[in-house]
Amino acid sequence: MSDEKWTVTFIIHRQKGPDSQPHFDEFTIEIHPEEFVLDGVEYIWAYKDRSLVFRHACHHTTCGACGMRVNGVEKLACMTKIADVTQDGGKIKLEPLRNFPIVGDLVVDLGPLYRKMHEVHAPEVIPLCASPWEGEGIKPPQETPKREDGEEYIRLPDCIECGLCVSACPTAASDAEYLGPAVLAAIHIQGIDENPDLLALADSREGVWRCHSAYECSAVCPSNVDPAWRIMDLRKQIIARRLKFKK
Amino acid sequence: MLSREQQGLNWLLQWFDPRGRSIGGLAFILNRITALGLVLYLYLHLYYLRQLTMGPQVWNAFIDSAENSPWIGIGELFVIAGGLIHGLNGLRIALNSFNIAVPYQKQLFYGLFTLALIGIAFFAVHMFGA
Amino acid sequence: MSKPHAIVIGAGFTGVAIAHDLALRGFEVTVVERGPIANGTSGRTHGLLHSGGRYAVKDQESAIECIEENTILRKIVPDVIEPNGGMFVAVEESDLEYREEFIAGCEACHIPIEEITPQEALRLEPHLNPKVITAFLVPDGTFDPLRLALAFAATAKSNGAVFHLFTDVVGMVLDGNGNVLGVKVWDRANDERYEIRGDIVVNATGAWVGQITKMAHGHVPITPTPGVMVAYGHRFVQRAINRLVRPSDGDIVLPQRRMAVVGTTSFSVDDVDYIPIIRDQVQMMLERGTKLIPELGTAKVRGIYMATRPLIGSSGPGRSISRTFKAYDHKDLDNIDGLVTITGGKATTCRAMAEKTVDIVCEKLGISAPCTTKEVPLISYRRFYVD
Amino acid sequence: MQDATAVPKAGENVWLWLTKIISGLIVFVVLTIHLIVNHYVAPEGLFYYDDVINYFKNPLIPIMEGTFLVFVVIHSSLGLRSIILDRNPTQKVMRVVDTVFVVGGLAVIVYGIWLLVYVAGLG
Repeated sequence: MSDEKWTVTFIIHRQKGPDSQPHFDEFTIEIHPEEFVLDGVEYIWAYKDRSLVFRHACHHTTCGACGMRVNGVEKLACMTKIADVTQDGGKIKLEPLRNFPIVGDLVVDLGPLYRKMHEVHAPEVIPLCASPWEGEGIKPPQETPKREDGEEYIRLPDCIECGLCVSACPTAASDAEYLGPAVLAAIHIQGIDENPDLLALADSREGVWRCHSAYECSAVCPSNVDPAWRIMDLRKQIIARRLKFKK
Repeated sequence: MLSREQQGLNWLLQWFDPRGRSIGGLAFILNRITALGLVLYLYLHLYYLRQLTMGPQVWNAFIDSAENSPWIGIGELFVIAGGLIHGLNGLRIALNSFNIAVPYQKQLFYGLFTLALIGIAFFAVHMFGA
Repeated sequence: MSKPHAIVIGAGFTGVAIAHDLALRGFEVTVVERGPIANGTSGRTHGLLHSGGRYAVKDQESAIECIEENTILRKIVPDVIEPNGGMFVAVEESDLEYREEFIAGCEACHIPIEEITPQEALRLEPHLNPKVITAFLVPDGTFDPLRLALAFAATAKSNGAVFHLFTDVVGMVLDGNGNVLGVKVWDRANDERYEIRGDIVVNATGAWVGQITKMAHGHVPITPTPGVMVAYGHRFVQRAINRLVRPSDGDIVLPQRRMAVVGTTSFSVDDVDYIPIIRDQVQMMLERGTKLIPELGTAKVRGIYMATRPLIGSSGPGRSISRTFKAYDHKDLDNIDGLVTITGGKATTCRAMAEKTVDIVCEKLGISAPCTTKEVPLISYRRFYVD
Repeated sequence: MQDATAVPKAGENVWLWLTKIISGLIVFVVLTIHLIVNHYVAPEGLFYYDDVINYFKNPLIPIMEGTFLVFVVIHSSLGLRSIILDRNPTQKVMRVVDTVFVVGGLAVIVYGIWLLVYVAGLG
């Protein structure tokens, strides 16, 4: 690994408070191409502009706090390498997520997403067997050896509630009440057979039929949730139930 | 949530702005544009067909004026292109809605879109060729 | 009588746990945090819910705190924890030298352990280094750092605590005698400056406590000690895998969601706001990590990050300083009234740190209210946003 | 993004969706047949009055065009409706939209069929 640093210009969306006029500020810094966008943002905050606000916590994709738009595409800044989004002497444009209320600069209020996840009682932890974890995307669960005491392993689910899918979704762009990819995925994971309340919600005005198959949610999901696949599977399940193919 | 006023026409931009979109997003943009175009055409078409009831002179004069305008031919090709793109992509969405081939939605789009392009080329040659 | 008003600086684990404890004991609570919840050391913790096994030999005070708090956290906040246990494994003959000490230490600290055969260890964790010589099961766990903090914050908020996020403390409001009356803050999200006054200010800023105490012309001995962690994009193991050695670099591999996280190192820095990633240390993590899980060598890196432990004391190499915590009343330390500082400790012990701190606050203000945080279950972390 | 309403809202459901998909498929199939038939019946194109009248002499043609008309109106109305839904109108506005689509759609179908019958009758 070379220690050569790159000169990169960050073009960052600035806005103080939800009602003020946004503008962009440019910061040119020296940064290692193997570092992550979030490291650059933190560097800028530490040495260039203390007034910058941005969300972050775990820096390794388990918390979902650092979602933002990098060159127009939704990314977790903590896992996006500088080398993957620009070149030496290049630029990186950073904007807050779309379809959420702005708090300031790169910070949005993810509250609406968390509240909807709460309303569909999305599980905070799940049995390992309920969540396949092999490979990219949805694949059958790999056999995991039983625990020493025969109990189930418990794990945190794939969805980290980062809001990238909601930001990328064209339906969420103009309908704030649409449940959105993450929430529909949370309904799918729980099963509509076991949860008639979720079946009613998924088959409602804010449910699965409002998806326009842009598949942007799955394209930007950093955590293998594949919400688009889950929405389509929900459709299949709902059609089967309503047509009584399956009780 | 942003109020309607703060949002402005942002939603329109988000529906149709192709920057940063993946294949599925581009397919959505195409689908929505062709849908709106086809609806416009459908109702204009129905409206102009009314002239068939006004006898041969009126209708033939209408056709003659249309034939003389190069825009009509191009417009017709647009309708055919829109119909092909919307129809073939519609097949993809319909299949996907029964959870068929969702992991292959990109390949499906490439395939069907190629088919649409071939169709458009065929009609273009048919209409303007020779 | 109106409620006493406590201002908590910092919304890391310690800050939110203190806010929760204060709210339960009847305080009016205002939390001031310069970033979002858990953006500093707390967010960037390894995520190991310690059984205490790691400290059972050299740092038994910490080990006992860990096993006690581990048990409590599993009970009060189960929905942010992967409670699948941990394993200490010996992979080289030399590791066995530590075996006796480890057994004795765990026994002394009341950490339940069970020695299993290499075959059983490999059955439970097929990705483990097949050279495993012996293994012990311990009650470790993994937690989600942001959600653990959010759960405390949500519960505090539901009991009336108010959070000012993206708000820097830029100075202290002092009386003529240098005692602390409140804080001067700068809300960076809205670019507004104002003062908050309270009956007591609690400085829970971890590795940054020195900067805050300086504003009040006080001081606290602290050694910021960063370490690196590397997250790989594959869940190789189901439980925390520790090397059966004295705490060293790169000797823990944790499962978390779909990842395996390897950590950590220990060195000293002066500026803790931005710590560049040190490439050699990342390489070392990989080398040490593959001793435990050989397949890490071919796994894809998902994230690399540095976290700064706030170790107590002002000298000595990081590994030799105790992981325990200390709460200071600046009246005793610097003859400054109205300010209490808490630092040191570990994520696992954040509730106990809060209990100790709030005990001091109550004593200072002459309030008698027992701590109930051991029993009160936390509400869902999502409810931080619900109300 | 706004908060979900705890009560599921009416306005979109599996039946509307299936209708949209099935009408779309019918339009697709009829249009394909239409193109093939046209190719054989009127290889030079179907423009002038007499060609059109002749074309409609075959009773299957008005039936085919009528089917196309009915389903294309249904499909396009449901399609437009879902675009309008994306703007998240109030339930009240949506009731007006639905009424306009039902009444307007029926009117268009009646007009279209009248036109078909009229043109077919000319032959």
